[in-house]
Amino acid sequence: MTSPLIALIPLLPLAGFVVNSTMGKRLPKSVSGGLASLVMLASFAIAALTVWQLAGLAPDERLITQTLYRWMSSGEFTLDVTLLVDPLSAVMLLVVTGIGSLIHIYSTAYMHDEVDSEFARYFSYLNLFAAFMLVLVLGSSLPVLFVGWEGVGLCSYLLIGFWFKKKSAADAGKKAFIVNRIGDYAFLLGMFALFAMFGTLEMRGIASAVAARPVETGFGVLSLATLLLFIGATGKSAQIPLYVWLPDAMEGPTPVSALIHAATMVTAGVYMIGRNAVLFSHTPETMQIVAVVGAATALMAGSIGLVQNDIKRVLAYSTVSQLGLMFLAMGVGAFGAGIFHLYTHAFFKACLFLGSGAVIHALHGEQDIRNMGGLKKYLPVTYWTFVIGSLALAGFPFLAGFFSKDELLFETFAEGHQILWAVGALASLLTAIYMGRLVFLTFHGERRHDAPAAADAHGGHGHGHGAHGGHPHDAPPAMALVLIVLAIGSVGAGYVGIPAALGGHNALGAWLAPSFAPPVAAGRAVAGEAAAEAGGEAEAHDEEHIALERTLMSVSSAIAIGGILVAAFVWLQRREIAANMARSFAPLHRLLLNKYYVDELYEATIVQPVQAVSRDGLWRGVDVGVIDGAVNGVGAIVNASAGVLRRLQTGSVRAYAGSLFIGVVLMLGYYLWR
Amino acid sequence: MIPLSHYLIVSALLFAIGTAGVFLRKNVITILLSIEIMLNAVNLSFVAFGRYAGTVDGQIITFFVMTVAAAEAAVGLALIIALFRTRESLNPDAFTSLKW
Amino acid sequence: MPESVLFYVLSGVMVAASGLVIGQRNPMYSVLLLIVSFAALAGLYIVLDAPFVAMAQMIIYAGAIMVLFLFVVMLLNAPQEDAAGWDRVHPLRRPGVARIGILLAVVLVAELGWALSKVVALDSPVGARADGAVVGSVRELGRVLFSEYSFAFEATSVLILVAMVGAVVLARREGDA
Amino acid sequence: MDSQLLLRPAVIGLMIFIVFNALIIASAILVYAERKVMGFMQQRYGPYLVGPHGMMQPFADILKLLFKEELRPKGADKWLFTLAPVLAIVTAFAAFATVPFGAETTLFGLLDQPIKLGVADVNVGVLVVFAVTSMGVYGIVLAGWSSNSKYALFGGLRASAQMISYELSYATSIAAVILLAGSMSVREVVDAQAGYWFGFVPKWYLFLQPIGFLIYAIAGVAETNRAPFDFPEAEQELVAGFNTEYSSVRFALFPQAEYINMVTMSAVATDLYLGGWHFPGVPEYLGWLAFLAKVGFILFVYIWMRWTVPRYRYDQLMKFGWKYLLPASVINLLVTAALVLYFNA
Repeated sequence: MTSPLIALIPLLPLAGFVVNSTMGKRLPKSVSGGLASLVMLASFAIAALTVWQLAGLAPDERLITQTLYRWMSSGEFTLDVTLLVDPLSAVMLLVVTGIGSLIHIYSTAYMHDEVDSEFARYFSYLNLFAAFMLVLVLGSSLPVLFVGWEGVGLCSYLLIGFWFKKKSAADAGKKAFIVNRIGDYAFLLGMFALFAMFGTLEMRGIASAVAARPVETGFGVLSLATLLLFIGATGKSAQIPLYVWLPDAMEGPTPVSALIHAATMVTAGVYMIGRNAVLFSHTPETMQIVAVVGAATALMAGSIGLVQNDIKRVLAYSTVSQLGLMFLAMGVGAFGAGIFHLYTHAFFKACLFLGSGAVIHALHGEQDIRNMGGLKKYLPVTYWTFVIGSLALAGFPFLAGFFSKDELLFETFAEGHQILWAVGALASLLTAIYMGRLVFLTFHGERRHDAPAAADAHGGHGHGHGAHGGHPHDAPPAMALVLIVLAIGSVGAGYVGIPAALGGHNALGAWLAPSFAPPVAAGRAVAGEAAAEAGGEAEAHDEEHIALERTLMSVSSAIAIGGILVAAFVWLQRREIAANMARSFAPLHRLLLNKYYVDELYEATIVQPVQAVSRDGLWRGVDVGVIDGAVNGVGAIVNASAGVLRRLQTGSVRAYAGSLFIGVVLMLGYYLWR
Repeated sequence: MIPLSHYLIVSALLFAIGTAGVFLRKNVITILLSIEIMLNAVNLSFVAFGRYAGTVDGQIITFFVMTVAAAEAAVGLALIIALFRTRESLNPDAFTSLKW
Repeated sequence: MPESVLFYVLSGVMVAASGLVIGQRNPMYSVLLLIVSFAALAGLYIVLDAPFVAMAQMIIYAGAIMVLFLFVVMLLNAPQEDAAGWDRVHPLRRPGVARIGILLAVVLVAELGWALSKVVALDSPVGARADGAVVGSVRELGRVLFSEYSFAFEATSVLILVAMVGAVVLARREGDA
Repeated sequence: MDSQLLLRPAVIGLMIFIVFNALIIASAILVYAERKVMGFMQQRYGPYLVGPHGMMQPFADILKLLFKEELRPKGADKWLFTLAPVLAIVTAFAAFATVPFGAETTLFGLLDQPIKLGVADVNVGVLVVFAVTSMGVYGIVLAGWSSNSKYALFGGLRASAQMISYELSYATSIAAVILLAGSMSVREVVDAQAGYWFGFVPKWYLFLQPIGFLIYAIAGVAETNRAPFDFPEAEQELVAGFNTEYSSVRFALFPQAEYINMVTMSAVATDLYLGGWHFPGVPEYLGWLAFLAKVGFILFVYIWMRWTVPRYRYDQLMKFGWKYLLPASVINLLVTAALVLYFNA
């Protein structure tokens, strides 16, 4: 069916952006922020309504489209801007608009110290991001999706560099932008390849076209195309090798990190693969790569996260590793599981980031966990929400993360990738450990952080916050509210996908299944088969499956709890152990601290050569030599010739008339002569 | 009846006279007048041709020429007045401050 | 026959008057002689049975444009042409130029004559149309003018407007509104 | 029949003769009438000595002028100074050529073909009148310029500017009438005004074109340099304007030309707006009397106006001409055109 409402979902935030960016300077904070949040809530409402409509339909017709206009049409290639809501994009819609609204609300409090114009600028960017993200989610064809893809990239650049007066922030923004461009380039190539193959860029069209083909054995053109798309995804979703921008992206305002660099944008890659599930599931080679890359990223980022000291960076690396897990799931064909994890992850990771934001807010910009500790009694709300978030992330039983992660790992195992499963399990162990470390270092123990923060707090008196004197104050109501909501989400979000093993019947998986199946056009049979293959346990559950799942589940919960306990033991009881280990494994420790020297590696292998070529070759050589030379040469020639020609300008009217008439006479003579 | 060629000869003569005037006279106004003469020479040939071809187009074009002439006269004379105010002369050679 | 007599007289008058126009040193006389030549031209138009054009010639040219010239001549109190302001700095501004001008004019006449001689069937007389319709009828003129030439007509009207504004702007002294 | 062959040219010649003298006499009468009316309006007699009621006064004036010495100021332009009055009077006479003043008649059966009362009937007659009158300005301008005197020059300048300015409104108002009549021949315009609406209202364009008529009248007054637009000869400001330096016959020609122009103007007004020789209850063959009556009335209004309305200021004149009269006439023309289009289609 079609619905005229869909367009409003991205258009509302866009309107907010227009208003805030044009007249935001003159609006008071309450208005600009309120407006921004309001449009988000409104589009959330519409999204909910649409999803409700969608749910009303039979599983096979769950598809709402709206064609806005004919975008381009050249030769036999035509492309309409069509928005599409199906189970998959429905989930994403709710996540983006829902979490988005929450974070908007949170930001109104968090960014309150900015001056009005900056405040408005911030919210205009935020709205713009929402609009683009929604376009990305709703786009039914790769180009439309790509528009959103690029748009969110732009917004992330703008928001990372929001405090552009700070050099590190500006650099981080640039880094994010450039790294993303690399991925986008690959993505474009992938699009071209697909177009060359299928003559269409409508994703459903491609899907049905692919479904008609046999699964590609060996690494063929199709695999290449999907691989290129995947590279694009690694750029956007911070996977090896293009993950380097995400940790730096923490330079941006914390709510931004929460919204863009944890909950929504970075999941675009995962979403994209899910959206093209049929396509990808036809290229096992690429799937293999995806899975491996995902697993590797998960492990690597987790290990780095273990030693980081910046609260947000820890979270950033955990984000990277969680994304790695999602890609792992995608790679093994457990699309449902991947999206499921994406969805739960959005909740608790947003919750965690906002919690860290609250901490930073309370400590007036302090981000180093070594200077924290003992905040538990000052920031009860933040503390409890943060703990819940961490537990959910660590996969503590019966919290959101638990279900999704287990789902994911189980799928991996069930698809027969034991090694990958092991890696994933290790990654989640690491997760548990560093989250534990984070919590304990930040909130427990005695307060380590010293004068400056307190002084800030005193100074803070001046500008109206730091309610109770020397010690930091808890999050203001708006932030607190959001934290609590998200915490609840982190607890409950998982219950939409209770696996059969626990007597549930993975509602989410069943709901998503059609999206990963080829379009109905390609034939019910295929759809059913694909649904079975992709949506996992929509039906057909035999005993050992459940048994296996139970065992794995217990294992991973053991892992989670074990990890937390280890962390508790090390960082609460015997702090020196950590130091000892650091000393005894000094090289490893240094390696981790320096993030495997990846940045340095890139610097040496890519950045330097490129700079050298541009400076000495392109600038000194081509630009100065050729281009400027040409320009100046032209100028000089004109000058010289003018010097001669101006002699003709006698200033005598009749001289001019004379030349005119000579011309006339000659021309006439010529024509007569012929 | 008069052959067309006679009209054309007359018009040619007039045109030549106008041309010569543009060169001979050293008075902007007279030069403008000479230009008017040329225009009318052309008009004459237009009307003659039109009559010869038995269409009204010749006359129509004549109207357009007249209109243009009127515009040209208005602007030209305005220019002359402006120039005269600054240079106190009507000799085109007096207005040469833009030459090299 | 009267028509041809009329033609020769009128064209004679016209050519003579035009010649005198450029022969005068005094712009006043030039203007008046030009009016005479225009009157003769109007006569020729009538001979070509284009009475409307003739009247337009009288009203627009003789009646308005020439009055404008006259007005300007009187306003500037037309100084006799000054042979003074005549610097010999530039080669192209020697009096020789004038002779070149005459030469050009002569060449032009020659060429035009040549051109005429090349055109065929010129000696077929210009007469009324075979169907005897009056070509000059105002009605037909108007019809054609406002149907086929409507665009040109509009363009011309714009031109006139622009010229009007331009004239006002140009002739206005600095400072006065 | 050969008698006819001789008769017709003779009659035409006679008509020219009549018109010519009629105009001269008319001007004479106007001289007299003007002074009489002025006297009447100023509560005095005016001329009454020469002849009965001073009727011979004009002829006395003319005689006086004839015997005056012909002066020509030094430094005046010999040729133009002489040419100017001639030009004035000639154009004045010529202008009347295409003005018909009566219906077709056979002169009581004398001719077997009816003849049109009027010197010439051209199919663009209106334009002819207009063209010739527009030539009339040269007389005045040249007079002003050639007599080499600043007052005269000013008179000439004013005349030229004034005439250019008012010709536009003049022509535009006439154009409206031409639209209505669908012809440029004065006679056809007149015949288009024959008959009645609702049986009693004569079909005069005066009733269709009240504004047009007003504009025409005003512009006409300005064209003929009559009060309140008599700037070329504004005696209070410019001694006597363009004809300051003139004397004797040369001088006499100017006022005469002016009067004849007045007559022409009135005649044209009668033909175009007042239904020419058509008048309720007047038979065709006496139409020319009706015509005369109408012209006479208009002339009276002319004189009346001169002695009642004060003269404008020059800038006022220009402003009025360009900013009010011209737009008004253009609008009038547009409206008329629209209506004609509407009712003919």
